Amino acid sequence: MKSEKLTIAGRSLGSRLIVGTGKYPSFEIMRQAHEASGSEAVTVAVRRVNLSDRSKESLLDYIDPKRFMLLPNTAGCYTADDAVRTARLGREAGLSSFVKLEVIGDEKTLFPDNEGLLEATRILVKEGFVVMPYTNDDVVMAKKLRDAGAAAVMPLGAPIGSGLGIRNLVNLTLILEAITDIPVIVDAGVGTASDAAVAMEMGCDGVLMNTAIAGARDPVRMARAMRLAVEAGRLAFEAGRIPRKLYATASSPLEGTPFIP
Amino acid sequence: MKSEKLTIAGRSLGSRLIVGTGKYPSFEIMRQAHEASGSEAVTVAVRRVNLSDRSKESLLDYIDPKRFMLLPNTAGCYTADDAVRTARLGREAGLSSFVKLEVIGDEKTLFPDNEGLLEATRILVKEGFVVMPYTNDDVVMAKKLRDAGAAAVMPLGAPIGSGLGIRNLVNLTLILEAITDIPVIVDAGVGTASDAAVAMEMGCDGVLMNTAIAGARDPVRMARAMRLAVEAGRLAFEAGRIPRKLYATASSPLEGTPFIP
Amino acid sequence: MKSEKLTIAGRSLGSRLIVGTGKYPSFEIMRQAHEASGSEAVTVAVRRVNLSDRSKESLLDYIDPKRFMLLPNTAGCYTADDAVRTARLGREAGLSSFVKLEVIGDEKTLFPDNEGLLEATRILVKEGFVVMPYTNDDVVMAKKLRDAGAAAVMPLGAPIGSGLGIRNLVNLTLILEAITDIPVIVDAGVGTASDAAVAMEMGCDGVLMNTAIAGARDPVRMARAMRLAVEAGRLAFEAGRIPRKLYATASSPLEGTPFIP
Amino acid sequence: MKSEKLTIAGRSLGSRLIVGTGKYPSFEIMRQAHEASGSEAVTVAVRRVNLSDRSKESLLDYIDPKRFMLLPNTAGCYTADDAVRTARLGREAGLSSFVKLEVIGDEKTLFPDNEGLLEATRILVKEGFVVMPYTNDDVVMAKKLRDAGAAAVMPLGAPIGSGLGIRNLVNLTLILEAITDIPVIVDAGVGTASDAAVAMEMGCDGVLMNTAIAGARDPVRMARAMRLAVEAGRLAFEAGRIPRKLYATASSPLEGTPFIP
Amino acid sequence: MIEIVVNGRRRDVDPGLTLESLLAALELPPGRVAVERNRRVVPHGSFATEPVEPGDCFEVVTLVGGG
Amino acid sequence: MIEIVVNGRRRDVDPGLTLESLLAALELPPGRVAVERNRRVVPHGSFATEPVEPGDCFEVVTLVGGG
Amino acid sequence: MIEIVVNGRRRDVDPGLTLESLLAALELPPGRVAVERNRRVVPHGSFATEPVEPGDCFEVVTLVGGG
Amino acid sequence: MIEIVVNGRRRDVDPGLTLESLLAALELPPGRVAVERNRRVVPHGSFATEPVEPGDCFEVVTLVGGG
Repeated sequence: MKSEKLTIAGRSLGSRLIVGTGKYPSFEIMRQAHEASGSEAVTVAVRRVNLSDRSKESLLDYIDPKRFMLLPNTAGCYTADDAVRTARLGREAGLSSFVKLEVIGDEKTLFPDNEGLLEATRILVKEGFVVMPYTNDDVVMAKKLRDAGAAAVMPLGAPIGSGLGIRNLVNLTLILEAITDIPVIVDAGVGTASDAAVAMEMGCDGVLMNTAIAGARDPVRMARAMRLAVEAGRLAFEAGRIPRKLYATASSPLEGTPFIP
Repeated sequence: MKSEKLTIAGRSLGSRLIVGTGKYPSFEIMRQAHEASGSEAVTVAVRRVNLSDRSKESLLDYIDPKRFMLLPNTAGCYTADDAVRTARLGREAGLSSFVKLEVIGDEKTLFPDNEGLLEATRILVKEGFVVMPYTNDDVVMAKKLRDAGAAAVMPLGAPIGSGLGIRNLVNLTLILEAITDIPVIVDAGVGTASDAAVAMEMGCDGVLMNTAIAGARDPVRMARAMRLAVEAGRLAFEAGRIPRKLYATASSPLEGTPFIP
Repeated sequence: MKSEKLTIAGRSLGSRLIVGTGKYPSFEIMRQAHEASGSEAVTVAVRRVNLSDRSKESLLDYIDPKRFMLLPNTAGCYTADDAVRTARLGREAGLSSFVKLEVIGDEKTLFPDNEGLLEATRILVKEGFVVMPYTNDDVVMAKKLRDAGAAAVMPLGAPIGSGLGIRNLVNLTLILEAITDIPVIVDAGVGTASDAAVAMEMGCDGVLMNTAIAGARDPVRMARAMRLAVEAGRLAFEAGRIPRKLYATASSPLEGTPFIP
Repeated sequence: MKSEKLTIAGRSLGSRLIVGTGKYPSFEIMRQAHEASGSEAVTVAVRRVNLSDRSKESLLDYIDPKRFMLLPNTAGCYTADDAVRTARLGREAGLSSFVKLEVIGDEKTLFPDNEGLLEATRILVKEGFVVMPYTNDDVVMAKKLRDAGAAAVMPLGAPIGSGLGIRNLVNLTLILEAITDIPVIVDAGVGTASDAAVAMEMGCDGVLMNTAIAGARDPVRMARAMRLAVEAGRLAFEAGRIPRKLYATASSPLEGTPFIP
Repeated sequence: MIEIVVNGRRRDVDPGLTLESLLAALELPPGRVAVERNRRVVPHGSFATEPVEPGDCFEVVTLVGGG
Repeated sequence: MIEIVVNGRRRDVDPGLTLESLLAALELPPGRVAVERNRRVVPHGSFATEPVEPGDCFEVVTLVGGG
Repeated sequence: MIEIVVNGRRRDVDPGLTLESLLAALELPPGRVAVERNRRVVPHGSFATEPVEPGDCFEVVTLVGGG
Repeated sequence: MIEIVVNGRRRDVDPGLTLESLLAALELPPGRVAVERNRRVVPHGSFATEPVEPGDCFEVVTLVGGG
C-alpha cells in the first residue's frame, strides 16, 4: 500500500516534486525556485573539482541541508562501473546514501542503458544505497529494477530536456499497474505544468524535473507552477475524475425549462 | 491589453476559475466545493418554480452573494427568443446583468446554434447585458460575437459534460490569437485538472466548468485540484515554458565528468 | 442509406478522392498527378481573365472532361453575394451545376463564414445548383446545411493548406453520426496519406485535397499514395477493425508451448 | 543505404507487409487474406504436436511455400534458452533460418525481456540464423541488437493484439534515425490501416501484423486494406509530404478574384 | 373566477388579483422568483400593481443549480 | 466611344458592340470564358445578341487552378 | 518396454526403436515435424538412425498459426 | 618528487604526503570534496592517514548543479 506522502525507503517527503540544480541562470535564482517549488529533495551531479580555477561559488552554499535532501546523480556515466564509482563518490560528498542512478546508453537521446542500469542497481543495493534508477517506460525493466532492490523506479516521460511531456500514456499506465510497492516517479520529459499534472493524475507517486524549471523564462514562477500542478494532479487522482464520454450531458436540469407550452 | 486578473466588462475576479452549481450530491457539498475552488463566480440556471412542491431547499441559501457573482445561464434554450427571455428573467432573479448565454443547436451534443447565439447576443447587448456566450471553437464566430458586443467569448473544449478535455488545440490557439481585447474562457469539456492547466497554459483568460467538479467522486477535493491547476497553468503561461525538442539535452554538465583518462 | 460509391446528387464517382488543380509545379505534373490519383472530380477556381496577358496556357487543356467532373469553387469570396455570383459564373464556365461553395470568414485561417455559407447555400439550391459547402466541423451547421439542401457537407479537418490532418476526431464523429443521408467529405487539412486513411476509416464518404498533393516534393507519387490511402481507409472501415485494448493478447496459441515439463 | 525493397539479410521481398497465421476464423479465410495482403512472408509458431488428436488440418497445406517465406517465431518463450531451442526447432520444421525472435518478459503486456532477447540474439546469430527480434521502442536496445548481428529490429508500436497503433512517435523516430543499416519493422500494435500507413510514412522499412487482420470482422478485406495502406505510407514517405503549418494557405490563387472594384 | 396560465398550466384564480397577491396565493416568496407576464418581465418593484387579467400567461421562475 | 468597365477597369470601346464582338476585340475565345454583365450572368448562347451599353460593368472570368 | 518422455508426458515404448520408427508408432508424418532429443535438435536426415533410449526426452513440434 | 594522477592529469608532488596534505597543497577544502584513490573511495575520516604513493590515481570530485 502506498503512503499518503511520497516515501522512499522509509523517508517521507513533504512534496511529491523533486527538482534539479542544473542550468539555472544563477544560484540565487535557483535558490528562489527551490523555495517556490515546495520540494524537499534536489538532485545534484558529481563532477571533478576544477584544480586550475577554484574561484567558483559552491552550489551547496545555496541549498539548505535542513530543508532539502540531496540526491546525487550519476549523470554522464555510460557504464555500470562508472555509475557505481560515481555513486560512491556522491555518497561521500553528499553524506546521503540516496542516489539517482543513471547509466546512459546513447549520447543523442540520453536514453538509459538498462542492462548496465540493472547491474549497477544490484551492486549499489548490496552496498546499502537507496537506489532510484532513471529508466525508460518499459514495464519489464521496471519490474526487474524493483526486484533488484530499487527504492523507486523512475521512467522517463520523454528525452531529458526535451519538454515533450509524457509521450506514452499506455506504457506508463502499465508500469503503474505493475509497480505498486515502491514509488513510480516520472523523471525527464516534463515541459510545462500540465505535463506534471498528467503524471500525477495517472497515479504516479512523484515527478522529477530540472530543465522545465531551470530553462523557463522565469524559473521561479515556473517552479511555483510546478508545485501547484503536482498538487493539483495528485488531488485530481485522489478525487476520482468523471468518465470520458463522447456525448454531452447537460449540467443544468432539463426539468422546469421555461416557455414550454 | 489583458488584465492581470480575469476582468469581464470591468469587473475583476479574484480567480480565473468559474464554477457551476448543478449536479452536486448535495447543496452542502456544493458549498464546500465552491469554497475549495477559490472561484468568485458561479453559474446558475433559470427554471420554473415547482408549484406543486415548494418544499425544496433553495440553492441560494448555499451561495454567499458577497463572495460569489451570480452568472445566470440560458441552458436548455434552443432559440434566440427563448434565450433572450430567459436572460431577462435571470437578470431579474439574480439581480445581475451578467449572463452566460447558451442557444443550443443539437440535443445530443449540446453544441451551440451559433446563428441564434449571435442574434441573442446582439439583442441582449442592446439591453445592457454583459453577455458571455457559450460557443464552439470557431474563430470566425468568436470574432463576430466580439464585434456584436460580447464581454467574453467562451468556446467549448469538448461537449458539455463529456470530460474529453480540449480536443482541438489548433482552433483554440487561433481564437486566442484573434481575440485579444476581451477574455477567452474555455467553457465545457474539462474533465480533470490537467485539462484546466492546458487551457490556461495556452493563454486562456479563464475556465468554466461544472460536471468535472460536481461529478467527481470527491467534488470538494476536485474543486481544490481545479483551483491549483488553473493557477498552475496561468503561472506556467506567464513563466514561459521551455521549447519542445526531439533530442535530449543534458541537465547535468558534461564538463568535469569523472574517470575520463 | 449511403451508396457503395461516392454519390453526390445522384452522380456516382469511381473514386472517393476529389483533388484540386492549384499550386502544381506545372500543368503537366498536375495532369500526371490527376491520373495517378484515380480521382474523377477536380476542383477549379473562377478568376478574371488576364486582359493584358493572354499568353498563358489554359488549365482546361490538361483536364480530360470525359474523365473528370469539374467542380468550380468560390474560393476567395468573403460574402454570400460574391459566392453566389461566382458560382453562377463557374456554372457557365464549367458547364456543370456542381459547386464547391466557400464563403470565407477570416483571411488568416480561411475558416468559413457559416452564416454567409448557409445563406448562399439556400440561394444556390433554389437555382438548381448541386451545392457542396466547405464548412467547419460543427455538427449543428452540418445539419443546417443539409436541411438547406446541400448535396454534401464538407467539414475541414484543419486549416486549408496546413497539413495538420484531422484535428478533432470527436467533432467529425459527431457529424458522421448526424449526417447519414448525404455524403460527408473531409475538405482541407490533409497533409499525408495516413490523414486521408483516418478520415475514411471513420466512415467519411470522401476526401478532398489540393495542397497535400500539389505541394509534395513529388506530387505524382503523393497522388498515388492518396489514392491507395483512401481505398485502404475505406476498406478498413468496411472490414471492421479490432477493438482497442490496453493489454496484450497473444497471436500465437498458448496451448502446446514446448519445454513445459 | 536502404534498398528499394524490404531486404532482410540479402533476401528481398515483394511487399513491405509481413503477416501472421494465427487466430483466423479458418485456414481458408487465412489463405484468402494472405493472398489479398500481397505479403511474401508469414510468421508461424512452433508448437508440440497433439499426440492424442492428429486429425487437425495442417496450417502448411494453406501456405504456398513458393510464394511465402516462412518466419517461425518463438512466441511464448520466457527465457533465452527456451527461445533458442524453439528457434532451432523452427528452423528444422520450417526449413528456413529466419526467425522472429521473441523472449517475453511479462504475461499481461507480452513486452519483451530485452536482456534475454539480446542473449538469444547473440547465440542464434552465431549459429547462422537470420534473427529478427521483437523488441520495444528503445533506441539503446535497438542499437545493441543491431550490433549483436540482428538482421532487422522490430520495435512494437503498442502491446501485441492491442490495436492501439504507434503510441510513441518520438521513440520510433529516434530508432529510425539510429538504425540505418538494417530494416526497422514495426511489429505489434497496429489496429487499422492508418496505423500501418503512419509507420511507413515515418520511414519504417516494413510492418508486421497478425491480429489486426485475423481479428477484423472481414479479414480478407482488412488484409487488402493493409496492403494498400503500407504501399500508400511508403509512397507518401518517398513523395515528401508538405510541412505542417498553423495557418492556412489558399490553394486557389488570390490574384484575379472577381468583383473587386 | 378567471382563467390564466402559470408555467404552462391553466389555472382558475379570483378576479382582481395583483401579481403580488397571486404569488401569495401560490405560496411563493416574491424575493426569490422572477416573473414574466405575457412575455414581458415584471420588475420586482411592480409586483404590487401588476394586474392579473383573464388569459394572462405567467412564467414564474427561480434560480436553480446549473452549469 | 462609350465607357464600360471590364474586370474592374474602365475601358473605352466603340458603340454598338455586342458581347461577342467585345470579346473578339479583347482577343478572348468565347468558349473558355463566362461573362457577367451588370451582375447578371450572360449565357453563352446570348453572346451574339447581348448589347454592350454605356456604363456596363462586365466580369469576364475563366477557370484556373484551385483547390 | 522402456520409459521415455514425449512432449512432457511419460510413455512406455518398445526397446530398440529409432526416432523414425517412434514417429511411425505415434502416427506422425516425419516431414511435418521437428524433433528435439534431450535438448538437441535431430536433423530430418538422421531420423532413421537416431536411437530411442531409456530416459530420453523428446519434443516433437510442428508449425501452427501464430503472429 | 613522485608522479601521481589527479583527475586524469599527471602531477609531480613531494613524497610522503597524506591525502589531507595533498588536498591542502591543491588548496581544496576537504569538507566539500570526495576522493577516490585507485578506484576506492577514501572516507573523510581517513584523509589524514591515507598515504599518497607513486603512481596513485586520484579522483577529487564535488557536487555541482545537475538534474
